[in-house]
Order: sequence, then C-alpha cells, then structure tokens
Amino acid sequence: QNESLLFELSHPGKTGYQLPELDVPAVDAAEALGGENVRTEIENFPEVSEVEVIRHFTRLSTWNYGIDLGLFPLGSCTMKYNPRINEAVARIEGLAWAHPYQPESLSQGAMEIAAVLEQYLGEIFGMDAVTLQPAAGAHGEYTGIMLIRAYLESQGNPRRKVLVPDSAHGTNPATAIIAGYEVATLKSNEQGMIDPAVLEAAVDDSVAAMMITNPNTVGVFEENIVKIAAILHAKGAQVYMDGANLNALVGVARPGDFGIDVLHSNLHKTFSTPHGGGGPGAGAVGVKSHLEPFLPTPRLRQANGQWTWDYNCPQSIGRVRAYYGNFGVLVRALAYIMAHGGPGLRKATLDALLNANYLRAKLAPYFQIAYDAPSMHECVFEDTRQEAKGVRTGDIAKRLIDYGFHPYTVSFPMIVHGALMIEPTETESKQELDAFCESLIAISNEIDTDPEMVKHAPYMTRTSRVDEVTAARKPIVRWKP
Amino acid sequence: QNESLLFELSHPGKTGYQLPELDVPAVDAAEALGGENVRTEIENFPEVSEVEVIRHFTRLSTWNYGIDLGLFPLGSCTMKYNPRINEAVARIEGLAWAHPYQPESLSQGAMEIAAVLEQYLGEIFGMDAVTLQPAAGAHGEYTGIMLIRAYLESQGNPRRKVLVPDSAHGTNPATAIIAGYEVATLKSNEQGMIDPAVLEAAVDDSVAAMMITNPNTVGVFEENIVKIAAILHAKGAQVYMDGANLNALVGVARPGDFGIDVLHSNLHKTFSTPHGGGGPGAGAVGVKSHLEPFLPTPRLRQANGQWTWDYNCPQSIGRVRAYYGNFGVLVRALAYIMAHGGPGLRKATLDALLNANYLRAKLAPYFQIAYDAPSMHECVFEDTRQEAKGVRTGDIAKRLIDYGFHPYTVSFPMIVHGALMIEPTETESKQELDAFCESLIAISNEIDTDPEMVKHAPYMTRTSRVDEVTAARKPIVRWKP
Amino acid sequence: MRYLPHSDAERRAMLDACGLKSLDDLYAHLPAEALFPRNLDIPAGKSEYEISDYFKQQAAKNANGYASFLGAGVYAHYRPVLCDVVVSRGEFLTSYTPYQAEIAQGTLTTIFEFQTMVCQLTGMEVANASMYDGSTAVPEAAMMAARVTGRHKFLVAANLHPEYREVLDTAARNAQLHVEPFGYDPKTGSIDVAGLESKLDKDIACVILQSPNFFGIVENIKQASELAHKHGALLVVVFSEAVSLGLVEPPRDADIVVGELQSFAISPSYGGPFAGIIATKEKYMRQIPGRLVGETKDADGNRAFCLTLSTREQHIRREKATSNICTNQALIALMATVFMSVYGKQGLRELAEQNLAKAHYLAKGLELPFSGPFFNEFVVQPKGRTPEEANAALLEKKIIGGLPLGRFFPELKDSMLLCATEMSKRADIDAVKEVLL
Amino acid sequence: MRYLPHSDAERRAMLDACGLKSLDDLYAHLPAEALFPRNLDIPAGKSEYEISDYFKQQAAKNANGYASFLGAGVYAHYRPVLCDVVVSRGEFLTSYTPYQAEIAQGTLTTIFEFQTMVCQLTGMEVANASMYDGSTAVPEAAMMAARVTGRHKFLVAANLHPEYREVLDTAARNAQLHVEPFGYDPKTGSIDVAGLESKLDKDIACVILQSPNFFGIVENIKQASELAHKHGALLVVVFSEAVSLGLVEPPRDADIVVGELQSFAISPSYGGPFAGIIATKEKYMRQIPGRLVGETKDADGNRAFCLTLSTREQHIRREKATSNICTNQALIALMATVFMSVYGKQGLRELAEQNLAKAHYLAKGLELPFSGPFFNEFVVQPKGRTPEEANAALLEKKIIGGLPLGRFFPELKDSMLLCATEMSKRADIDAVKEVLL
Repeated sequence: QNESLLFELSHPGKTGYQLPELDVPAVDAAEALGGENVRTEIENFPEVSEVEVIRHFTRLSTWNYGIDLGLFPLGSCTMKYNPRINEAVARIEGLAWAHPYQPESLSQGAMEIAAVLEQYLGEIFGMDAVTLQPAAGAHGEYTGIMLIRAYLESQGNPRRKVLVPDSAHGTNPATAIIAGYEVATLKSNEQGMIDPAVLEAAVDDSVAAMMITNPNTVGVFEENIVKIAAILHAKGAQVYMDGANLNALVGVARPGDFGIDVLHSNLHKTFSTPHGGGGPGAGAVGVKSHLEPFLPTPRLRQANGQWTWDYNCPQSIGRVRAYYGNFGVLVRALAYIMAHGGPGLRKATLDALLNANYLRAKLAPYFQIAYDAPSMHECVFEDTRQEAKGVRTGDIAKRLIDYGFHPYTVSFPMIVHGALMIEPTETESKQELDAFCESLIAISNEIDTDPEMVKHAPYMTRTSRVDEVTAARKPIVRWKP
Repeated sequence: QNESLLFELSHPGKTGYQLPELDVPAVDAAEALGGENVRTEIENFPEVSEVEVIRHFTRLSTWNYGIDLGLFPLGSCTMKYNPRINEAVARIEGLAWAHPYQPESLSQGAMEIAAVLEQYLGEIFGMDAVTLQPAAGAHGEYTGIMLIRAYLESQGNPRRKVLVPDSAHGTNPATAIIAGYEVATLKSNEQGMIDPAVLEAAVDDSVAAMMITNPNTVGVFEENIVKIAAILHAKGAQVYMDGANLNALVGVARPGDFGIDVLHSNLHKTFSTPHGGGGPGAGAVGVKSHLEPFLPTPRLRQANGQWTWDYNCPQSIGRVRAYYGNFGVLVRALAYIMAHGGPGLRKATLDALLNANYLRAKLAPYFQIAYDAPSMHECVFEDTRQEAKGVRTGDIAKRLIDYGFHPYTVSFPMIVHGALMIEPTETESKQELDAFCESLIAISNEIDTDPEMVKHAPYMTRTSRVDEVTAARKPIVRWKP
Repeated sequence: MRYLPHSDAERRAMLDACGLKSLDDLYAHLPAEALFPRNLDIPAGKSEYEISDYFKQQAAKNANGYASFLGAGVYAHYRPVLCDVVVSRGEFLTSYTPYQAEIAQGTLTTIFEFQTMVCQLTGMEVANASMYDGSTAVPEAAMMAARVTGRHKFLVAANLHPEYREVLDTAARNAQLHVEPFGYDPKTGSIDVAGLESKLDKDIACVILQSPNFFGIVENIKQASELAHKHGALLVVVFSEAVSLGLVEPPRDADIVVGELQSFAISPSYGGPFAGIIATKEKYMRQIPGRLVGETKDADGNRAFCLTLSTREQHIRREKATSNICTNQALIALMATVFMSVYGKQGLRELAEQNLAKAHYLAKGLELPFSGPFFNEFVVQPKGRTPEEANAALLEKKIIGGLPLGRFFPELKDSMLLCATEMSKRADIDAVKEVLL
Repeated sequence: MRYLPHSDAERRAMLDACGLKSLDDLYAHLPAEALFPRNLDIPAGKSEYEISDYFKQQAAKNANGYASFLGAGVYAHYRPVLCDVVVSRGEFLTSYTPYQAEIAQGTLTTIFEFQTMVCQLTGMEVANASMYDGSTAVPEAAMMAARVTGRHKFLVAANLHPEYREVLDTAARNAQLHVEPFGYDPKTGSIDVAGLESKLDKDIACVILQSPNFFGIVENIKQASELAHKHGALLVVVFSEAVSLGLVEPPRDADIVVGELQSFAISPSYGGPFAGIIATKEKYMRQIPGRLVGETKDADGNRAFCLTLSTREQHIRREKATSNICTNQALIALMATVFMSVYGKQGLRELAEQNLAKAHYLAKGLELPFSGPFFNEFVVQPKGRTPEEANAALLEKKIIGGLPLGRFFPELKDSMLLCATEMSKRADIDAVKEVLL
C-alpha cells in the first residue's frame, strides 16, 4: 500500500482546477511575449483531479509523525505543542492578505503586531533593541555576527576570528565563515562547559566575538557566564549567544543581564511556531544599545501615534531579507506570548526544567549521563553501556520508533560519546514522560537479551530502516519518467 | 498502542481552557439560583490539557477510514468526494454566526442562499416547490408522508395504508408508521422491479401513497415508472419518491417529469455535503404544486426585493424542525451545485453511471450479478458462488479492508441473497476502480484456495474482527469509573 | 471539472470495457417519456474563487460586527479552535456511519465518549449518539414515553421553546396522539404547578417541561417529577442552553432528558446544523431511538466499540423500529465532544459562572416581569418603549437586542427575551441597559 | 495554563522523583547575578477569545476590502483551499526536519515531488528542498557561483528586485566579495546588453539577472548566457513571479535559477513567510546549499526517501559547509507543491494566460515608458499626476494602486509598477485606467 508519486498518478487530460471565465479579451502569448519566449509545455508536470490531490497528500501525511501524535523529544529542537489558535489568527484576512508595499496608513495593524513583539522579546531577552527581519535561527546568527563586524568596524577594526566551543551547533562555525571570519574552536572542560582559563588564553585582539550557547548543547547552564563575558569584553570582543536553548531561561534569567551583547532566538522553538517539517521559522535578534545603530534596515518607529518604517539607518548592515521578515511566524509567536503572559512564560520554563530533570532521574539508572552538572531543559546521555553490547545510540533511536515515539537527537553534541540528547519541553504530561521512560528502559533490557534485534529496528513502521548510504552514493534527487 | 478514553487520560486539576477575566462582578450561584439548584460538580467529567485533547482526537482519527483516504463504495450511500471549498464558505463569519432570530433586514444573505438553493433543487427535481426544513433524509421522508396525509385530508380522507416495495430502505416503512399509516409490502418481480400488475391488484382507495425508490435499491431504473404513477394516481393515491439514489438522475431524468408527486433528496449524498461519520445531513423535499400549501412553516417569500419568512401558512403541516433547517449543510450543497453548474451536474451523473457499469463489467465474471437489468449508478451482486465455499458477503467485506478499501454495502437489499451492493460515484478515478476490482478478484481467488483465511479477516487493521454479538447481548453504552 | 477524475481517453476505454459506444448509451434503456429533454437551467460551473466570492457577498448582507443579546435556543459562545481542527480532519469529516467497526474505531470511540459525557452532564444513565437537534428530540422523547407507558397524551409546559412545541404538535397530530398544554405562573415565570396537577390523569404518557425554560428560569424538577410519577407518567426534561449544566443541578429525577448542544462549539449558522441529545434511565435503553455505540472486544480480546442494539432501528426492524432516524449528527456531536474535553470539569463550571454573572449584571436594575431564578437569559420590559423600538435604538449602536416575545406569547408583547454570555462585553451590556432603562 | 499538562499534584510527585523540594530548586545552581530578579513586564495570560479578538482588531487596521494592483515581488493569486487543508494536518504542521526517515516519509516524499516540479518548471536538473525566500536565495546562488568558479565578483542587473539586491549587497560586503551593477536599456526596460558585455572579465563569478525582471519584462536569457559563458562566468537567473513559468520559456540556459514561489498559494502575509528555490545543473549538485531529499530503498527493498548529501551541510561540515542554512521552508514549500498539483500542467498555463490577458488589458492605452515584452506587471506613467497623486485618487475608490518607483529608481520617479492577476476584476481594472489615463 505504498503511495505513488504525483507523476505516477498523473494521466494526460486530467485537471484539478477551474479558473473564472476570463472577463477581458484573451491575448496571444506569442504576439505579446515573442514566440521564442513562450514555452511549449511543462514537460511531465502532473495532471490529476482534485480528489486525487487531497488523497495523495492525506495518505502521505499518515506516513509522518508529529507533535500532535505524541512526544517529540529531539534535543535542542524544543518540539513543544503548537497551539492552533495561533494558526487561526495568522490566517485572518486583513493579516494574511496584507501586501508589504501597501500604504503604511493601511498597515498599522501589522506594524503594531511587530512592534509589540519587539517589545516583549526585548523584555524576555533583557536586550535594548530587537530586529524581526531574519528568517530563521541560522539567519539570525548570521545577522548577529554581521552586527558585531559592523560595530567593530565602526570602532576601527572588524578583527579576524570568532571563537566557537567544540560543543556548538554546526550553524555557529558555518555562520562565522560566511560572515567573513575565521573560526577558532574552544575545547570544553570535563563538565561540558567553557573553561574560563582556556578562554582567557585564547582571547586576544584578533578575536571579534565568541559564540556561546547557554544553556549549552549538553543542557547545562554555563556557570561562569558572567566571568566569561567579562574576559571577552576586557579584550574588546563581543559575546554572541545562540538562543536555541532559550526555552530554559524565559522569565528565569535574561541573556542581556548576564553579559550577552547580541543573541538570536528561534521563534519556532521557544515561542512555539510550528516546525512544519523543517520550516518556516523566524530568528529574532536582540542587541544591547551599542549594536542598535547597525540593525537591518528598515526599523520600525512610532511618530504621532502612527507606525512607520524608517529607511534612514546610515550605520545599518543593510537588509538581510526582503520586506520585514516572516510576519506570519511573528503573529504566531506573539499569540503564544499573549496566551502565557509574563507569569505563564515563567511557569512554562519551570515545567520544561522539571520535565527534563524528571526524565534524567528516571533514566539515569539505565543510561550513562554524559555530565554530572545539573540539567536545565534537556538531558544528555551517552551510549557507553549499550555499546558494550554492540548497540549504538542510532539503533536505540530507531527501536524507540517501534514504541510509538519520535527519537531523541542522535549523536549530537559531538563531544559526547554516542549522545542521546533528550528535550521533552513543558508541554508533555507526566503520563507521556512515564511511557517514554518505560520504553527506553524496555529497550535497555532488550539490548541485554537481544541486541541484534534492536540493531535492525524499526519493525512497526511502514518503512523499514532506510538506506541513507546508497542515497548519498548515487543521488537521485528528482523523479524522471 | 491503543488509545485510552478521555476519562482514563483525565487527572484531577488539569485544565485545557482559559476564560477571559470576568469584567463584571461575580455572582454567588447559590444566591442567584437557590442552593438546591446548584450542582456540586460534574462527576467524573474529564480533566485534560489542550495538548492532550488534540493528541487524543488526532490519534483516534487515525483509526478511521474516510473518502479522503480512498474509495468508499457503499451502495445507496453515494460517498462522493466532499469539496473543501464548501467547508470554507460554510465557515464565513457572516454565515456561520448568523442567529436565526436576527432581523430579516440583517439576514438577507442567508435567505438568498436558501432561496437560490430552493430554485436550483426545484429545477433538478422537476418540482414546483421545495422545502429545506427537514434535517436529514429520513426526516424528509417523514415530511413528505405528512404532506400527503395533509393533502388527502384536505380532499376529505387521509386514507390508511402506504405501499412499500420489499426492496425499500428500512426508513420507508418506519417513516410511514410514525406518520400514522399502516404499511403494506409489495413484492418485487424477478428483475428486482415493481410489477405493474401486482401493484394494480394492491391499490385500492385505502392506499394513501406508494413510496418508491428510483433507481431502486438494486440500482435499476423502474422502467414502468410512468405506468406505475398512473395506476396510483388513477386510484387517488400519491407517489412518493425516496431520492437516495438521485445521483443517477441529475440532469438526465427528473422525478417531477415521470410522475412523482413528492420526493426528498439527501443533500449529503447527491450534493456531496460530508457524511461526517453519520451526519449532519439535510433532506430537502420537493413537491408538485398541489402539495405546496402544506409545506412546513415558515415559507421563504420575496416582496419588494427583500426576502421574508412567511408564517401565514394556514394549510401547512406545521413545523418539522426549529428555525429553518440545517442551513450550514444548505450552504455546502449550493456551493457544490455552483461548482458544477447545469452541464457539469449532468456530466457528473454520466460518470457515476459509467463507473458503476465499468465495475459491473469487470466483476461479473467473478461474482453473480443479482439482476440482469441494466445498472444505473450502482451494481448489486449476490454471494451465491462464494457461499458454496462457506464464505458470505460479510466476510468478503471484511477481507476487502485488508486491501485498503472500505467495504461495499453488505446484505442489503434484503431481497438479494447475500448482497454485495457497490456504488462507486463519479469522483473515483479509473485507477482506483481498477485497484478495487483487482482486490475483489484476488479475494475471489483466495476463497477458492483458502476460504477459512477470508472468514477471519481483517488482518491488517489495528482492530481485528469486532464482536458485535456480545456488544448487543450485554450492552455497555457508557464509560464508568 | 475539477471533481471528475476521468480524462476523455479514460472514459473511452471504460465505455469499451462496458461494450458501450457513448455515454448516452448508459441511460438509453430509460423510457423516453422519463428523459429530461433539455439542459438544467443552472449557470455553468464556477471556479473556487467565484464561489468563495459569492458566499462572501451573501455573508456581507447579513449582520456583521454587531454585538448580539439574542438567545432563545441559539447561544453565542466562544468556539475553541480545536473543535474545528478536529472535525476538519478528513478521517472524521469524510467517513460514514460506522457500520464497519474495524475501520471506524475513531468515530465509534468518540461517540462512546459523547454518550458518557452526556450522561455525566444530565445525570442520566444512557444517552444515544445524538439526534438532529433539540426540537426534533422532543417528539422522539414523547413517542418513547408513549411506548413505555402505553398512553397517548402529553402534558406540555407553555414555557417550552415555542418552536420545539410546534415540532411536537406536528408529530403528535400525525401520530394521532394528543398534546395538552399547561400554563406558567405569571409571577415567577416557572410552570404553573397547580395547573399541571389538575391536568394529570392516567392517560398522560409524560409531562414535558424545559429547564432553564424558554424564559431562562430554572424549574423545580423534583416537584414536577413527583407529580408526574404519582400519576404513572414519565417526566421529560428539555434544555436548550447546555452551558447551564455546568452549574445547575441536572434533572436527575427526570425519566428522559432531551436537549440541544448548540452551545458547545456549534456555530449558530442561521439555525443549524445543531446536535440534539436524548438520555434516559438504563431501564428504558431499548426504547431509545437512533444510534447507540457499545463497548465490546475484538478477536484479539482488545477493547473495541461498535454500533449496538440495532434491533431498535429502522434498517433492521423496518416498520417496528423505535424511530425512523437514520442519519444522526456525528460530526457536530464530535465538535461538542471536543468542546467538553477542552473545558472539562472545571472549565464548564467557570464558563457557566461567567454566563450567570454577565446575565445578572445585565438584568440588574431592569424591569423583570418574572421573579424565578434565571441562568443566562431573562424576560425584560423596556421602559417607555416597545421591544421593537428598543431594538431599533440598539441597532443604531450596532447591537442586536433581544427577541420580542409578542410573536409567541401575546400576553408578553411588551417584553423581550435577553441573553448574555461570556462573550458579552461590559461596554455593550452597559449600552443595552442604557436603552432599556 | 491550558498548554501545560501538569496538575500541581503531579508537579509535586515529579519534584519528589528528582529529589527536589520546589520548582525554584530547578535553577538554584545558576549564579545569582544571572538570575532575573523581577517578573516579566508582559500582561497576564489571555484567553483564546481575547487573542482572537486582539488580532482581528489589528487586522481591521490594515487594508480590508481593497482591490490591489501591487506586485513587485508579492502577487495576489487565488489560494485553492486544498493548500491550507493539507498544511493544516498535524502530521505535516507539527513534524520536524525529516532526519528520522522511517517516520517522515510524508514530508520526504512531498519534498522529493517539490524538487522535481521545481526542476520541471525551471528547466533545471536539480533543486533543493527550498530556501527562505527569493531575496536570500540570491546571495546563496552568488556564493555558489563563487565556489564553482573561484572568482569573487558578481555582475548584477539594475532591474533585479531592489530589495533582493540589497540582501546580496549585505552578504557580499561581509564575505568580502564584490557586487558590480550593470544598467538597463531605458527604451526597452531590459538589461543593457552592451553594458553587461563591457563589464564582463575573468574576475566575474556570475551574471545575475531577473526575468520577468522587476519591471515585469521578459529578458533574453540565451543572449545573456552566451555572454556570461564566453567569459567563464555562470549565469544566475532570478524570478519573483512563479506564475510566469506556466507560459514563459524557462531559463534553460542559466546555470543557477533562484526565485520566489510566493505566487503559488502562499499568502502575502505582509512579506513572509515565503519559499525560495535554488535549482541548477546536475554537475553543480554538490555545491547547492540547504537540504536535499534523495530516493533510496528501505531494508525490504521498497522505495523510500531520505535527506541526502548532507556532507554539504553545516551540521556535518560545520565551518566547511556550503551555507549555514538549517531551517528551510518545508511547510510553505508543501503549500506550493499542493498548488502545483491542483493546477497541474494545463492549469498553470491557463492561469498564466489569464494573468497575461489581464495585465495587457490594463496596459492598453496607458503610457508605458518601456517597450519590452511584459508578463503580468509593467511600468506606467500616470498622465498629468504623480504616482502618489494617482494612488491617492485610487484609494478613494477602495483601490490600492501601483508601487511608485522613485523610491528605488530616482530616474523613474514619475512612474509606478502596476500588476494585474487572475483576481483583478475588469471593473476595477477599468477604474484604474480611468485614473491613470
């Protein structure tokens, strides 16, 4: 009962559309555009009816797993419940059909939404200014590093290097490079944290910034963060924070208060806009006031009670995206913040911490915790005990699917030996967490008795283990007739 | 991986709602209502959070089969594609939030929709007037029979009996009874049709009406329908048509043109409003002019370009439902008719006939066709060949589920020996029909080689064969703690 | 045609397989005089864009942007978005009556939950899988009482929703059963107990009353039940405002409870589709009309659900069925089930409390002809104006006022029925008070 | 809190399991100076009703009920309802990047279809699983060209969307790469071929131009490609109006095609989220940024899909990645995929033909400064008024006019960019013509 591709379902002459009758004279395309500019047809493009379209995509959807079906404990991804009221409000006609170039006088509602979100995020970050233009987390990182370059350039020297801990997300070094910097990797200490002494030795006046994730990717709060920031600032370097793990801090600690100069936040993580199979997201960036003049153009300003886009930003790094950012995602993030309110956001953070620590407590007897340091919103184990039986973290992950759960994050961070990185988020019930722990414990027992079985999981899915090696060796990235 | 009931998921103190802060003084319920009128609590009512609600119902939905997943060949049910634009327009705020008692001056749009639908249905039925008040097909039947009673009463005698063919839907006799008539059953001939001679003998002046389904429940057009109507009319009886199978006729033949006095149409069959697991439907009733004065009150009228509800209907049977019918269903039906237009409706009918006849041609070598007469929009087989191996229609139906299809209608009509009643509708593609035929043929082969296997199907469903006998013997119709 | 999946080449191939030459051959066997000789007088097919546009235009002709204080059986309550999200899933939306239990456990389970929650709300022991609406559930309950008691008269309270009453009248007239009204107390707005008592005799199958009644007033069910039972009649209690059940003691002493769940996330939709309920004592289970879902096991011994007791129903019993009902309101009932799940035990109560508070705030200081305890609607006499004049004044403020009662109760032609819910904003309430005072 | 599933009793039990006394113990190890000492200055949590109300109020302050003739990269096309129906299914909406192929075949298959359809539309051989939008796809293409050629200068047409150009400038400046503009022909509105030729040299990584360009004019891709290739540079072709690809010959001679799919059922949404694409020749496949889905088999030999060639990507390659992109626009790309499926081969062409017809009807008789062939938008000089004055006159008729071009092109300060689509009604078009003539 596999589902054919659209191209295989297609049959010549089928249609799934109907256009209104044309109320103006038809135009001869060759005459209007020149014969050489008119294509004959779209070769092999699908031809199907409406009922076949909805069936195709409905059937395909049933091969997917989503938060709406159960726990999605991907570490670092903050897969929390996506409230549906947010989807509803983003589709209100006056918002969804707003054109970015319609007159400002007819865009005041959209602009107010952006303005309020900037204000709330500034409060949450502890930052002086926020831009909503970046389209995603990595795009926010990129914006942040460019802000640092522009600032340092204005001080006389953009410098050469960006420090990145070895535990960082891959986007951090990739971002530094495309923003024109060299990357220097900083080794974590045995607690998975940045060692101030190592840092001290690494910082000199060639260092433009350090990119820090806090809590870091092993789910631990950098206990020396204030000291670290001081070390960097003393050498004229800036502190960039990757806000991927901000869900651990909202209402409890603010990056702007512990020494961060600039951070991005993935609105699709902390503020619950849907991941949608990989996007769209939004990567709001918050900065301290010394970086504000460099924020992307245009900036949102208020004058005489009217919102306006200010294009007069002479020190700005320029645009990072057309128009004003992923507005539809911003609407959802604001709706999320409004639903919680200040006290509710803090409450959510505490539940996120509680859930991670509860999982840690229940699983620690069966899996080796990677670091002793207290966990924040996620906990990271290593597969050392299971490796003894020849079973690795990736195998356990696939077996977990048979138990009805999405796997945790596999083999990241790289500094952990065969990492199992688990982030439950605050929207999981105790019952769901208990069922998840019982499943992992059952797998741990299976590994003791039948490791081979676990190594060939999953068994209950409609697709058995997918051969990724062949896919990469002989890439087939499009259908051909 | 069974899903618990809401009551089992419930835990004290959990909530999934939030109300706005009350902007007026709170009221002491006991003081306002009297202490004895205030309940202590809703015992055992569920307590769950929003994420648990959406997961519960999303998971449950995956245990269901719908048209959106594939062919739904239930005979007599006309399970055609339900266009989603119809769902969208029914939810437009000015329609969905219209209160039935809001001023007529502020209801003109809703009234116009109803008026246009009445007009279009009248044209399709070939009838002089239409009421949209009945809430479902059986409710329309009931309305129709009451109209006949009122009419005959106005002629001096409501009469005693209603004739119903033995092939009729069970709603027909049930309806006649609750409308105060006796039921006389008329035996079908060997073609599954009404025999004019048998009818002639059965009609006398105690007969108020005959209830006819045309095409009848074996999917055959009553070839003597004009004669049949004449026989009844000659004796002063009325002809009622059950429009369940109207999908075979739209644009090709009109009941009003072949002698019918009153018919109902299930808008959720012919006009594609979703069945929704059993409703809501709507049962528009069309009548010839002599029955019009008896239609339910109020009637929609136009005066000075304004629509108005006319409550001055002295001969009316009265109300059959509060307000004006299932308006939201009417909106969907009108959207369906508009999407097709006159020519498109006829085209759809022809495709419905084509699909049924195509199935019949492909399956006839394997299954015994019940009657030789040409099929209209559905075809009916009997299980005589398979019964020889001890396999009955119900077993074949369950086995069909394993092949990914919803079963056909089982064991109806009762005059067929082990009926397999198949109605594909016009919205099925040739590819889907071919796959369905191949599955039935494969089952026919399985019956030859392994009848026992077929008798215990299904195997591929998450629920194996359900024990309906025990359910009826010891009914448990609610959860208890 | 975007809904017809065949290409012309496929049609050709299929006709060939049928041994037919053209599509017209498919109906060539019909008698010539039955054939429709022309084209339907319905405009050519429209695109989605045009259809959407047409209905938006019609919607624009209805009330838009008005605050409303109409109730009278159809209530403006907030509809949590989850309700639409769930019923929009194709697996629910496009499924059929769950005859094939093995691939309908989703629908069957939700109906079982619905039946249970209806019992919990109403204090009854069994409930069916929904009726068309509140109004049509009333004659079903009456007929059921007639079957149970073998009697043929129904005593009906005058303060039952007048349109429910009309529906009952139609059904009773055709079934040759008798409806006898009894009055209300002009001081309290509750049923006239003495009037009821005086009309009770051994022909009465049931007493039918509504609570909160059409005037919004909570009735004394215990008292009515004692009276009815003393004469061997059943008590049928009707409700049209389901939110009241979050706070008001349910009619535990009734024999049959019928009502309307429109308040539970079902949009007013100019009067329908809604979802009715019928609930009763276990001993009357086999007399209940319509679908029932029961718990059982599958072949592997796992819990499963299926339609049950279908020997009551028309498709098995034909002329001996308890009712002719076939279609129910499964999708709408599902909507209400999601609503009940979202609000839950605590939420339904708080929701009811907010309704109570808003209505009592609205009522305060106004001229109320009835003294009985009311939930979220009540009868009021505008000062110095007719109800129609008051409504006209309110319309100018973009407010739809109450229902003038003269239409149904000539003696109350100076009064209107006003309703406030959790959606009524204080500023709008104040505006209404200003006009009515 | 409706999104937090714990009861307080459960929190207590979980704290016990952790050996903690209170929720505050969960962050007690944080350095005191890092702790936030007060409450967030954000109002208390709001109900769904209030949230819905708030956003409706904001929406009411935007344009509502206006006909619009704005294009300039964001086009008003009808959005078939199926697109929203599909992306609203929780299985798509709430899933993650499909790293775990065994439970993400739905997303993976649809992306594979997306990649294929993008290739079919653009005439390219490989396409990735979407970029953020058209504007950010431009620097990705430029960087890719720089990697392929080892060169460091980009020649960019002046009639590229000005905001796309700004995004490229920002990226190039930081990457220490050089952007060099070349002009357009003031008569035709097409690129100035002589200007392009004069600037081509061995430092040029790629020539970047848009077609239909920002003025709506279809460019001669073959000519540009020959020029670029003669100098060893790649040709990057950009599009912002995807509907044009239904009718206009695709840029088969380009080396990289980037563009914006907003026209394919993606709501304007005040500028985003949209979905960008990048497509290229097979030989450059390993230089493409972002996600790619490939076909493979599962352990049982059945066809299956998975993310592939991830050694190009940041999470494997870190500082050596082809891009830092991580999130893509999967859900929006899915929306576009459904759109392409609904319209299909025949529909996309008819849609494009209607756009062509509407725009040419609108243009007829107006003062067009450029003579090049245009698709559904064009530059026009209002007669006797400034663009701002003309727009003001149109606003009074509830019409939003064109984009005044002076903001981006001082030399065109008397002109505006006007767009008509299949949604433009003849009556509104006539009203616009009346003002501009």
